[in-house]
Amino acid sequence: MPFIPHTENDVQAMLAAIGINSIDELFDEIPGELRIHDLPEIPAAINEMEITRLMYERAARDQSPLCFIGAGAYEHHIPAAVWQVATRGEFYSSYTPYQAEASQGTLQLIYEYQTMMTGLTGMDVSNASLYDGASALSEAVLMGIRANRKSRGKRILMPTSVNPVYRACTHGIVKNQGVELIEVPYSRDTGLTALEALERHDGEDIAALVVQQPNFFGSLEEVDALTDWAHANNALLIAVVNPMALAVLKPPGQWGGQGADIACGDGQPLGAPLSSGGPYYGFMCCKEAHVRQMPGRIVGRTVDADGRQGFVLTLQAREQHIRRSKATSNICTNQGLVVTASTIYMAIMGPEGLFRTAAASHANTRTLLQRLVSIAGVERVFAGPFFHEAVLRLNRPVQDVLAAMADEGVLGGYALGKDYPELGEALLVCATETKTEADLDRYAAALSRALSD
Amino acid sequence: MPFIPHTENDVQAMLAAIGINSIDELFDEIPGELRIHDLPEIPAAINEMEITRLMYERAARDQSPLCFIGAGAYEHHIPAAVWQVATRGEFYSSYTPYQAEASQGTLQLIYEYQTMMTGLTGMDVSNASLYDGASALSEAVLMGIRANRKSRGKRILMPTSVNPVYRACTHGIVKNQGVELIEVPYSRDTGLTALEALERHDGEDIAALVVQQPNFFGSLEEVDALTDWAHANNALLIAVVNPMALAVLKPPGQWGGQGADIACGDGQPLGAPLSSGGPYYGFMCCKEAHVRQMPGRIVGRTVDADGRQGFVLTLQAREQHIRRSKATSNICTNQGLVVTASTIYMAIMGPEGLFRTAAASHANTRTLLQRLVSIAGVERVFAGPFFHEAVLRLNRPVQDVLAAMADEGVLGGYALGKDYPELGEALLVCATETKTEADLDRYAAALSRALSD
Amino acid sequence: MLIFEHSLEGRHTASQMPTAVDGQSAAAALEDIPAGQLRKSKPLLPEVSELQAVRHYTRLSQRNFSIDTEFYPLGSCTMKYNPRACNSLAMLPGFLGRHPYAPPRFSQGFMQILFELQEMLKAVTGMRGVSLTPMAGAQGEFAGVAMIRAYHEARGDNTRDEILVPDAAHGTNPATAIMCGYKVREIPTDAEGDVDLEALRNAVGPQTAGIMLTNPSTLGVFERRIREIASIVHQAGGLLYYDGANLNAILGKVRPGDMGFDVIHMNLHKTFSTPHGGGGPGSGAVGVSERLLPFLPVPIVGKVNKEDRVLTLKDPAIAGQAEAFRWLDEKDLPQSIGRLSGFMGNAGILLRAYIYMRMLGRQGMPRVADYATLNANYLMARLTRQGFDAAFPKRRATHEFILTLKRQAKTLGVNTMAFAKRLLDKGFHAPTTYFPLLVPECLLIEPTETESKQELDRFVDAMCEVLREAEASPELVTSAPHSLPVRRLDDVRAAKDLDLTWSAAG
Amino acid sequence: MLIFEHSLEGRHTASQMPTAVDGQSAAAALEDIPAGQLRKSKPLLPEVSELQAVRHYTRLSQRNFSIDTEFYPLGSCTMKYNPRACNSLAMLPGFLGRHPYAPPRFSQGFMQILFELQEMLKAVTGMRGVSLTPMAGAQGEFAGVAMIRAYHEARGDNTRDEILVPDAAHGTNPATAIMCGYKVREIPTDAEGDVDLEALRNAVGPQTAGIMLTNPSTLGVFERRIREIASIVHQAGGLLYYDGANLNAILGKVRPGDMGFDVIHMNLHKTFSTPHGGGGPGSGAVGVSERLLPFLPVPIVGKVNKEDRVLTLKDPAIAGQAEAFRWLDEKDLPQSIGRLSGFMGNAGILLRAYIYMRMLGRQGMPRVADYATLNANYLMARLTRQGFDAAFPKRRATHEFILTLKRQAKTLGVNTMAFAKRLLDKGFHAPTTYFPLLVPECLLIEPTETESKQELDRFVDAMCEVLREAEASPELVTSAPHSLPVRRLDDVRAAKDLDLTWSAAG
Ligand SMILES: Cc1ncc(COP(=O)(O)O)c(C=O)c1O
Ligand SMILES: Cc1ncc(COP(=O)(O)O)c(C=O)c1O
Repeated sequence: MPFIPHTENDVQAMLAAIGINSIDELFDEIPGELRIHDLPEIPAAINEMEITRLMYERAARDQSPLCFIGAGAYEHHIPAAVWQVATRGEFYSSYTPYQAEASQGTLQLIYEYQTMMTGLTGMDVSNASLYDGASALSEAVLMGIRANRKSRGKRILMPTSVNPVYRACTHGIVKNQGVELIEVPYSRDTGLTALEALERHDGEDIAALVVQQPNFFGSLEEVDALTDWAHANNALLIAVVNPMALAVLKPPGQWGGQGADIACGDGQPLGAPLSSGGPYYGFMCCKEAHVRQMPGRIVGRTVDADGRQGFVLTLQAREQHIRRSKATSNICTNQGLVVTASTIYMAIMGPEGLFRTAAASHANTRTLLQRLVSIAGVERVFAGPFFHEAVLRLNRPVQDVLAAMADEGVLGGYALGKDYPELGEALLVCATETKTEADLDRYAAALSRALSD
Repeated sequence: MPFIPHTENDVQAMLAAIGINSIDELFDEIPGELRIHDLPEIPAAINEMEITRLMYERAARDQSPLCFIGAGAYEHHIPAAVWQVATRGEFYSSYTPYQAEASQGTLQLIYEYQTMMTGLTGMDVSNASLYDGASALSEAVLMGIRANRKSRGKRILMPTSVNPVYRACTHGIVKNQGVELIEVPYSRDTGLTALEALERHDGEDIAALVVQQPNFFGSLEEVDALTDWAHANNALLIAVVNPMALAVLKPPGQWGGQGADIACGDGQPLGAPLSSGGPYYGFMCCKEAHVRQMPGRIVGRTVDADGRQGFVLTLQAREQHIRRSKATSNICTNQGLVVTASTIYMAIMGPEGLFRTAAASHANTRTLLQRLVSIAGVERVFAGPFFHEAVLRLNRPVQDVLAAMADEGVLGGYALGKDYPELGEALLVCATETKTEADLDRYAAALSRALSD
Repeated sequence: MLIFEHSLEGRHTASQMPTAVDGQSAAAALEDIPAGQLRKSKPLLPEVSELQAVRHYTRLSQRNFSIDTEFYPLGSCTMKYNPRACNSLAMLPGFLGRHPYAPPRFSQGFMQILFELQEMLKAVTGMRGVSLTPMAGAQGEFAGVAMIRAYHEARGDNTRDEILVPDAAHGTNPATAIMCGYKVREIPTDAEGDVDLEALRNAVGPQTAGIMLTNPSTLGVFERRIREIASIVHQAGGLLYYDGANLNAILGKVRPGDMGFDVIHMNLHKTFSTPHGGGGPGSGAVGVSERLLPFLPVPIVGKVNKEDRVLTLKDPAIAGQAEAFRWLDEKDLPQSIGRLSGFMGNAGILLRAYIYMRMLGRQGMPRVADYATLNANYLMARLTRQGFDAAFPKRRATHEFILTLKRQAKTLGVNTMAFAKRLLDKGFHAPTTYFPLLVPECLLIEPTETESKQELDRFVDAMCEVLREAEASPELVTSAPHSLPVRRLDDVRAAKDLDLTWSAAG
Repeated sequence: MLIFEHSLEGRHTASQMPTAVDGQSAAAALEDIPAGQLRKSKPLLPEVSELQAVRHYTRLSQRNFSIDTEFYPLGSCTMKYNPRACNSLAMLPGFLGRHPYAPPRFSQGFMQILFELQEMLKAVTGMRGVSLTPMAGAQGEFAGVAMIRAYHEARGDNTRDEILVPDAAHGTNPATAIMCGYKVREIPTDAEGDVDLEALRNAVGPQTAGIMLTNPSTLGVFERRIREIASIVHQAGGLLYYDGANLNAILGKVRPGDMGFDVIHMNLHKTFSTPHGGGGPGSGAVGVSERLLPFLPVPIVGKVNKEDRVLTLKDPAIAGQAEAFRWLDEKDLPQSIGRLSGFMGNAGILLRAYIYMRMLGRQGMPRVADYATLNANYLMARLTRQGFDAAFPKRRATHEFILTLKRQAKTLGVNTMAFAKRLLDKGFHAPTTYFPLLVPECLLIEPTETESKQELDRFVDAMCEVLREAEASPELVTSAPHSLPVRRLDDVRAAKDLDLTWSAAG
């Protein structure tokens, strides 16, 4: 019996202690007509040896193409130590640290994590994670509405340069509470949120303005102006940021005159493998004044009976297990293990490692772009500064080109046609620090061939 | 600087504390003419990201052929838990447990290992490992000479059915001490050590007789008779055994009337991956009377100052660090981590798991043999019982056949021609429990094609 | 020590620095970015060597209790063995390296796994469709209630604004209802732990969007009149939501679909043994009955034939088809409640659940329920015999059960919290305390099927020891723990003098 | 508890049982084996669940000190950081699955690594040839001395029957000489820690096969007159053996080959940071000068051209050649001392050493020596200033140095053993104690280059604390340890009442 340690003797002794004759009697409170006695659709058990072989085969079937897709998930080198330490049994198989004295490992780690995230974002406080970047944005929007005492409505300005899946996800989550997401268009020249478009909302009751930096096109928004506009209009500023980018870019806490009010995003670039989209984690930081509106676990430092430093979950009165229907969110389980890995990642990489990783990724993308625009039929779509990702326009259908490149084992980027048909045959491209000169050459050669076929 | 944590400030402070101006001064006792200042042949450093990619490429280059080679190294399924637990930092990065109180983890584990190995072999005591099976046999031979009070010479009977590399290795190691290895031929019918040949040595001064079970051909020696012959002739009996086989075969401790005196072998089948030949580990067990002649670490149970159970390295007066030139062996570092993994492997598999693994391996090999001998040009070489490995004779040159099978990604076995030219085109074949019906079919089909080409 | 206290200006791990750009040219690499966009000072991150980081976090890990080191009978959390193979196989390079937007030709192996997982989850729950995208139980709940809402709205039934929730429900249930824009009405529990049917009948009406139920409930008993509840709610036009946190108790025994539920979430990180990881990640896959199929969150893995027609398992043609899998999205399910995450959910966790389910297999599923229930009932029998009070002594325990220490708290002055802390000293993680809220001074105990009788017996011994200590020297218990890295921590101070991040100043 | 105490008759881990054969037919699977050959009763192995095994060994592991958890300044053992990437990359499935007898076409990736490793080791040691097959330092020593013997024998020089070994030598040196059939003659050390040259001159003669030296010696000092020693021994017709345990101290600074050594072994598990694994495995690769090349143990990886001619790195043609690697064996090296292992040595350890060396690279090698030496000298300076006595106060420390507690043992009654045990209480692994034997009450301290100044400072603090305790309350120190899982263990009883295996009887 897989994973069941009972011997026949054990079972007999246990039944006797309970005072019954068979295990089946334990289910006698279940109405008989509801009971089932087989699960014919479930395949018979296979052992670890067999599932091992099966999983190797399935993993191998998907090969390992050379990947230049970013679009919200970025391939970075992860030191081997990160996941070897994170998957130690004591981290891997423990629960949410409710019993603080028996969970100091996880609790201290989260406290350190919170410190690192506030360091990166320039914000005051951080929670212990949400599910992912997209759902973190929905929580940020709901939090922004709660936190903005000056706004009575539920109107949020949402630029179209924000990741379209994040927008869709946020819409799906917040619409049930009557929140309105108002689109703000981007400039077709620069790819940036148009200040003019924003000014159309001057003086309106807006709970918050969302700004993604770098935005979905990789372009760098004019965050200072946007933030100041928001504050001038009594709106909060919600920053959606790539935490790796923050190793080089101005942190949200320093945007404009007062800084962003909430910063969130996806922690994936900090130590989580691509892994088909998850598990990653959503992070969220805010100004101290808003901490009681923040969803998710928060760890605080305190002392024990002897005055020694120790760590506990704190401000639990925000959470569903205490406040139930009045909680800031329904979140319970978060993405703890990925946060564990990410904390170890940040500790190993340090400020210098993150800085160089971000810089190398940016340099690689820029080098790639330079090579590609020299190919006939390839041009950059947006002028202006970007970070480690940018949009190209091709003179052939993007899907055909990507298919041809895939034949050579190269994933050429993310096709923007579905979400931004107005951009024509547009392709979002990213080359992180994992790419070598030879990789960039391989991309350029594959693209040339695909376009000249 | 890879792996060096010093900052420039640290270095300055440390130099000041030492009272020097540069690190280079620390080397001023080395004669100047001996100093070198560059290592031009060493390639420049690469980072972890680069070595990772390089190692993936090299590993992939060697593919993963379907392997039916045994010949001393056997492919068995290893539960994932085994190496995940064994490579925990506390096991992986600790030294030999000299400081017992700070090494109870490793020490208790070895005590458990010793118990398991005596359980498998039916012997009284076990050491904590030697390097591998081949070198363990050399140590056993030297030990046998020391332990046999009735023999004054250094003559060892070494059947040719013993693994030829083990014999060569033993010869190389013991010859310097004037030990003579006397060959005992095998029967061409059965592949077994010929009792008649042995009887030619009746009454001679023989320190020990070596018996491998199953022998190199996979055949089962008549261990009872051989053991009794040895004891009747005042020789010790050194058993070389596959520990996995001992889950089903009579343990050396029960061979003949009195049992083997020393049992050794390679622990690889118990949880060590094939891994190109190592690290494996050599195990050695013996009768209690001989324990002071045993080489290698031994762990004993004792009590601490409060009377609590604890574990220590014991009988160290046998070892080089205490006895120096009078030690039983020069061994110091052994194969600790593999023993750790192996102990966890045995604990997870238990007696039932080992029994079924051994039985399944045997059944698979037998099934394979049945299929193969129905192919024209294939026959079994030896009659009589075997365990999970056996010899086939082909009607074509073995090397050609193996090369043709390799073209199909199948490693067909171990060619015996180099070591046993008298057997003709002979091939040693093994199919462990890792092989499926489909795998056996694939082998049979590849062999048919290779022979009919 | 905190990792920051190991930090030293200018230290870094050289072997982890990327290639292309060295210290100097990193600045050059950024020259095209306007200075105003750049960070001025380096972020507060630790500057330590790799060894320092490894040592620090290895040591920290040792300050945790975990399944791998202790019995962890935390009720409602199903802390069963997390097989190590699930971890290593889910972390094969091929899986880790796959970009979520990799095209189908580089994804068939992965997608086949997800498809089979969907089918297996349908089979064990008796539902008609499954979406794997919710990233934890609470998000599954959100998806479920959002589907209930979408269903009513699609029918133009816009008056329903209330979700019913038993008072014993987990906090995520009412919180979820609110997130979906509903009001919450609590339904009381009767003396035997079942939903108070009278109260339910009085509560339902045209305002009822649905009810959220856990069965077995969080009280550790099976809701016997579930069919009646279903018909009361259905007749009022509401739908039934099943909180699957307790699925472990009934796996292969009874299916939510057969009980009459319209929508359920599963906690794969409980029932299907993906790790809790010190707080997550989990997976809250949702299943639905026929009528909610159109509303499932996307993406879902579909099996298609050559003409790209989506096949279902019931499709007689499917067996003969060359297998091909593709994502079903908003185009395929135009009424979908949409997306809940940036990509497709916690893929790596789904792989682990798949591996575990394949190793359990058809025969293994009901055994989970058998032995989880046997262990709970055995513990309940032994502990009540030793003088502990069960909350529902006349009921069968399911996979978990409740003790109440009300009597001890009163007579000895030792409350549940103190009792729990003292258990830590004995090397056992404490059961869930003070949940569900309606049973005073309660311990919710869930041993799971992967613990042996011997471990349970040791736990009983420890419980009895603490009880004797509480009688003989209560201050020993109330001041526990004594043998952990820290003694009792001051929660009040933590919430009052907020200290949420470290700073060099201290 | 012992794992056997968790065991219960008839329990097994079902998910690990092989497929083909179930319980019943396992017996049938063996029907062709005569009953007399079969085992009658099952072996004493634990019968536990996978969770029980994982929990037991995870908890056991926590009872170890290790580099990953503590500073571990164990002299002569080079307990530096073992990079985690070395482990994970050496354990890639492609490497783990390769059978040692896989044909060359399935081995080029692996063999290229070994070839490059051989070349790198030649370069850092200044030797002409390298064999990777010895499985630890002691086996490397054996190989080395066996080559010396083979060399003399090949020249018909059969009178040489003595190996010289300084009195400070590691125990493996004399033990090895004996294993090779030699007699051992000890050479004394002078007051400054160098070999007593006078004594050496008197000792050499036609009976001298060679000398085994460690340089830096085990006394933590560099043997300054090494060239003189070399010429004395060479002139007597003996060869020089270099024990490479201390190579860390001189990496990229000075090479054994240049010092005049004929043969050396390296401890890859020290200098090149493969893990010690609680006792092993290691690798004792050997290097030789020109004259010993023919005697190297096999197998060795050779690079061959199309005609299967073995190329060397010096070969001008090599660059242009399509790379192909094959094993060189007894056929290629007919004078080889032969094989030392069943296959080719500890392959997985060699992979780790290769990975580490590539990450160090040309620039990283001398830095190892720089910082290992800096750390040792810093510790020596600080500790002597705090009142500890260095054994060789006038000498530079190399990568390690010796303190002697002779004075403290006499005046305070606190010996080195007690001192060491008390250090464990402070969270530091003890330095090597009572080795080398000729320095009374000694501590051999080797910090390694991967420890930070901050860690060293904490160690100094701990040493001073223990010293103060030894002065103020010596019994606190002599009865240490106090805070570990066990207190001082009774070695004498262990050796007297031998208890080497568990049995149910107890
Ligand atoms: C009964 C019950 N419902 C819902 C949940 C929420 O699940 P999750 O933590 O995965 O969001 C839990 C988990 O604690 C639970 O116990
Ligand atoms: C100086 C010296 N020589 C030789 C050895 C033996 O090396 P190994 O333990 O690898 O056999 C050691 C290891 O302890 C040593 O310190």
